[in-house]
Amino acid sequence: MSGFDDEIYRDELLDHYYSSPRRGRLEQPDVAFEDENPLCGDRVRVEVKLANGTIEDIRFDGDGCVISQASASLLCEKAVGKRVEEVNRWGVKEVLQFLGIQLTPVRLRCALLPLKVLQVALAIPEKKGWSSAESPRSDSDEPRCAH
Amino acid sequence: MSGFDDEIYRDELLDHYYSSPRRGRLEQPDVAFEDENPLCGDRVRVEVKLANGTIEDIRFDGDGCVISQASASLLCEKAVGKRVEEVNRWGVKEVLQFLGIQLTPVRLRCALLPLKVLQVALAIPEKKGWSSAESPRSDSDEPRCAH
Amino acid sequence: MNERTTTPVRDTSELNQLEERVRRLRTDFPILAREVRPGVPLVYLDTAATSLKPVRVIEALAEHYRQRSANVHRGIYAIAEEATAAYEAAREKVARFINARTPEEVVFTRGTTESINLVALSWGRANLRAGDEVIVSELEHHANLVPWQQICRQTGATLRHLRLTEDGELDLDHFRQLLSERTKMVAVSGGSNVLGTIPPLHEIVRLAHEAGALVLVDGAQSVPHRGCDVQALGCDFLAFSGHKMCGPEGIGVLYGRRELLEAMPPLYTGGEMVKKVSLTEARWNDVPWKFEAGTPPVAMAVALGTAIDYLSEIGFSFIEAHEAAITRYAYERLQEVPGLRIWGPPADRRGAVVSFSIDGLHPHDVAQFVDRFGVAVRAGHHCAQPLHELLGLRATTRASFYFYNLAEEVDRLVEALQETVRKLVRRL
Amino acid sequence: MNERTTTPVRDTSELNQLEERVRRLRTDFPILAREVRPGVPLVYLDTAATSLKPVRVIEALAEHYRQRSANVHRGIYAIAEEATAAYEAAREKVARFINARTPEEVVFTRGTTESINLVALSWGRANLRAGDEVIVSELEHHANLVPWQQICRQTGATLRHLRLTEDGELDLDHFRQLLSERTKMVAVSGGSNVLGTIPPLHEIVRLAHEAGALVLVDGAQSVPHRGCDVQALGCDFLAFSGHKMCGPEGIGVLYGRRELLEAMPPLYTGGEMVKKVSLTEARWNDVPWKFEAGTPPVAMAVALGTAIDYLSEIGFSFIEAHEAAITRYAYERLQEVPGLRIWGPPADRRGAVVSFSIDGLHPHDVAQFVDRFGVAVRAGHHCAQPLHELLGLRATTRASFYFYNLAEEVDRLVEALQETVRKLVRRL
Ligand SMILES: Cc1ncc(COP(=O)(O)O)c(C=O)c1O
Ligand SMILES: Cc1ncc(COP(=O)(O)O)c(C=O)c1O
Repeated sequence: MSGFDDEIYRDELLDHYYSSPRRGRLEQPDVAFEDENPLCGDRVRVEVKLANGTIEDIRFDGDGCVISQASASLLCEKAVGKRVEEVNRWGVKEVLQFLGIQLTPVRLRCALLPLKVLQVALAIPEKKGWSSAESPRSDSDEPRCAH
Repeated sequence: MSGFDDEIYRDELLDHYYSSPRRGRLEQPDVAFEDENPLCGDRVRVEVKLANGTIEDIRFDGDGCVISQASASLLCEKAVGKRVEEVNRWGVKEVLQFLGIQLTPVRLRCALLPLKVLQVALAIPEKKGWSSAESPRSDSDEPRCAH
Repeated sequence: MNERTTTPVRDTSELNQLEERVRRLRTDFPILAREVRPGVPLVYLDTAATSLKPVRVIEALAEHYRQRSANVHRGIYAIAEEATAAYEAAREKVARFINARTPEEVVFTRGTTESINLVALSWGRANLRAGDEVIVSELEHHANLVPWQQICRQTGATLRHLRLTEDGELDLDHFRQLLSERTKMVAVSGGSNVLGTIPPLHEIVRLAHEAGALVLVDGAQSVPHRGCDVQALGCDFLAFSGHKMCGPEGIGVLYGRRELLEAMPPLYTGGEMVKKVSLTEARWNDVPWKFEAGTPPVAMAVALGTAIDYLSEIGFSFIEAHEAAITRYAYERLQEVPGLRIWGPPADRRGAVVSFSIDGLHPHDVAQFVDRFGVAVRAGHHCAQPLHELLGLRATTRASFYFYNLAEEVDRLVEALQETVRKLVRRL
Repeated sequence: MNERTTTPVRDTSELNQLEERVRRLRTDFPILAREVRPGVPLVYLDTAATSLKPVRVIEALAEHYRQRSANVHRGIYAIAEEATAAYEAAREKVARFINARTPEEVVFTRGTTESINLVALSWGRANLRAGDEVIVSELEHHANLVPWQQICRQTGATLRHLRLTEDGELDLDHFRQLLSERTKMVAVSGGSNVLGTIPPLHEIVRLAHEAGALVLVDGAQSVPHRGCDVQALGCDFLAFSGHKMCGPEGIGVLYGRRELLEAMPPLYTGGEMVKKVSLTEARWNDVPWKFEAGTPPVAMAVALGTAIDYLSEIGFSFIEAHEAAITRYAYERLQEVPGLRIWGPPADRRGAVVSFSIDGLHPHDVAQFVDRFGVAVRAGHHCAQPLHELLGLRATTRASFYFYNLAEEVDRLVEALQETVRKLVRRL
């Protein structure tokens, strides 16, 4: 067995996958967003409570592979208490740092989904949780090719 | 220099190309047809006088490469006096035999054009010389994509 | 839909007999000498996505460019004549392989997807009207579904969905109900890339023709494994890809009955597909060239011809016998994995494809974990989302086989899956 | 149109200097070691139809199938990840090569013809209306003419033809007259495959954009010889083919500005180009994948990447200098052939293409006769029938050059033509 991706399934990540303290819903989130990785069906929803531009509380829900769900759990852990501007600057580097592993491009998509969902959530007006189905899309001008 | 196609431009074929006794028009052809090889612009017209199912007289006209024009000239020479059914049975074998050479597929198209034109001419009602422009075509159902 | 859980008695003597030849054939595939990572050989179980390439095919491709790299159709010099002859000889080989009446019934495309789109966009736009119906089955690959959705939307025709039975087979009773004088096209897969289902094509063609409908067969998963005699079958169109049958990517085939192809307008226009062009209009070339605008993938067509020679030498009787045996073996052994469910028909009524799910595991994690053991399987919806919705799943893990797979590779898969379950599944 | 008959003083010292490198580069091309027939080496003067392939590109193709034959995008196992990475790395290479803003602006197609058809059929159908105008020049290849004829016919838009000057260059005064607020698209070649004309693209883009029109550049004959910086040029679409620039067949590029690509509906539908599919509808993937339905030609894209590396190492400054020198040499020496006329601009204002006619000889016979000497030139209308009509010709003979051609090959062409005239022309 090679050491290539030994760490991917190390216990810490499996803990986050099987029993994340951040999994669940908020009573009254200020913003929320949900999207999925259509290629594999990973689905993540993020709900956020904001206070003065800071993430006061945050929860995720969804289903998918270990990478996507552990990434969501770790992201929530790191994001709570942070300012919105800071979270908006996070990218591939930060996500891989949280996970503590290297990923090939295909799996990177799984890992990045939660961050993408969170950043969209933070960009939308408060108290108006969009699901991806209602969000404006430009990727089709065939009127009936909706979500 | 290889012997591959040495004979193609031998004197006999050049004679047919430069000064065929069969080049010209008939006074009152019974049938006539004209077509071209669109890939290269070889053009051949054949006019025929018939008598009791026999080719009584025949002329060709057109322009193009040595192969197409020599083939037309030789075809006319061989066809005169023959019965229509016989000429209708001719194919690649006969044309190559008349020319006395071997040809690769691309040049074969040049060589076969005159036979194709003659056989269409023989298939159309007498006294009604069609040009290809007027002939019925199935190769386009775009109405404006005419000849 | 039923998952299978019975475990019949295992008899591998037939498979063992066949494997002597499989071992010899494996030496034709350079990639099988490769280690995925140091010390980990490749166990390739993803032929349904794309097949491995034998050295003869790779060499045919390379040799074409070493010896007769030239554009086709118009060249009069030696290497161009050779390239043209090689390209058209490949077409003749394909025609003989599928028993088309003439090589003119064989259009070269990029692959199955382009072949089906060509029919949907060209034949469909010219022939479908509001009130007409197109039937596709519920197990179709997106390539044989989305183009029909689109053309039905554009023409006002209605897309009807042929239901599956509990076993994942086509429901012929439902088919009979769906068929009517409104049915203009039945587009159906020759083999499911997920369930392994092998639809009864002869019966489908017979019923469709009785109703006056045409039949397009998506042969992407059937032609590589069982071939196709288009005259015996009587289908109107057949689409398949080179890359799933030992050929390169970038080449595929659309077979169509000549009258149908002749009546279809071209889709792409440009060089080679015209007879005559003026500034304002164009007249089309004859079939099949009418559909082959621009420089075609000559080397890829030639290499597909080589792949057809290679498969013909092996023979479909061997390929089918071996696939049946290894599929049965895999089907049985996989059930040793705790929580594993196989989807689709029973082992003796399916192609060389086994898709499964494992309780508590996401297919992505399964595929990634078994990759540590060099085992290449696919995870996802395999471009058949509606089918997965029907199964109530977002994704499955799929193992698929070809004549170069060994029983011991199935063993490696099963061991890797068992290890995956041991390491990843936490019983709560 | 003017034919050229002046014979300026010949200076070959610059060419001689460059040829040292050419001789070294020639060893990269296996086919140049080939004899057309025993004792007759190949003199390849048909790069405008397709270029020869260096061993590195041939090997890249073969090595891909030896090492990582796997389908892209969805595979989680090692070789599929490698194939996906290699495919997307090729896209990044193309993006850097043409200086696109992002790799997402690069769509892989089969070639120039498919690229242009994609724009005409997708952008055209969505954007052209009766009253709108599309401008093409009179020298366009059928690939950049017929698709526009078709889409104008289908949408009711009008196709306008930009005239040529006596020298075979684009008439910019006429262009200014044609341009208006009705002009929606200007589709123009970056280099004529017949006359060698090099249109003033910067000026054309500037004028077109001032009028509010988009510009599509048919780069089939320009990108392989001079590259293209799409940001510096500012064109909206660029189409080119791998096989004319040392790459394999079956792969080409459509560059499009991102906003334009995003607004365009896909043409082919099926796997890979969708985000989500149900039985009744589908949602499209992001660009560029939206336009890449089905299994793409992965190995061919990778090999195109290798070809780009190869050309970049040689450098366009060398390629341009050498082509200018050998084209000038050919232009001058050809005039020694009795009755030969060259069509198009003077030697110092043309690409590496020289088309000519010889009094009393049909181009077919010319090409066939010089083939005896191993000389590969093309005869025909070179997929530019309207241009030939304009010239009052049915066909021409064409010699075209690349960085691997030598002055002595031009000499062989001239000798072969002289022999052709001696043997075939009968002065009446
Ligand atoms: C100017 C021009 N445009 C378009 C094409 C078509 O390219 P392809 O056949 O690779 O699609 C060619 C090549 O024949 C060409 O010379
Ligand atoms: C059943 C089926 N149809 C169509 C396709 C599409 O083939 P391609 O991607 O070669 O166009 C595939 C392969 O993925 C398939 O399995």
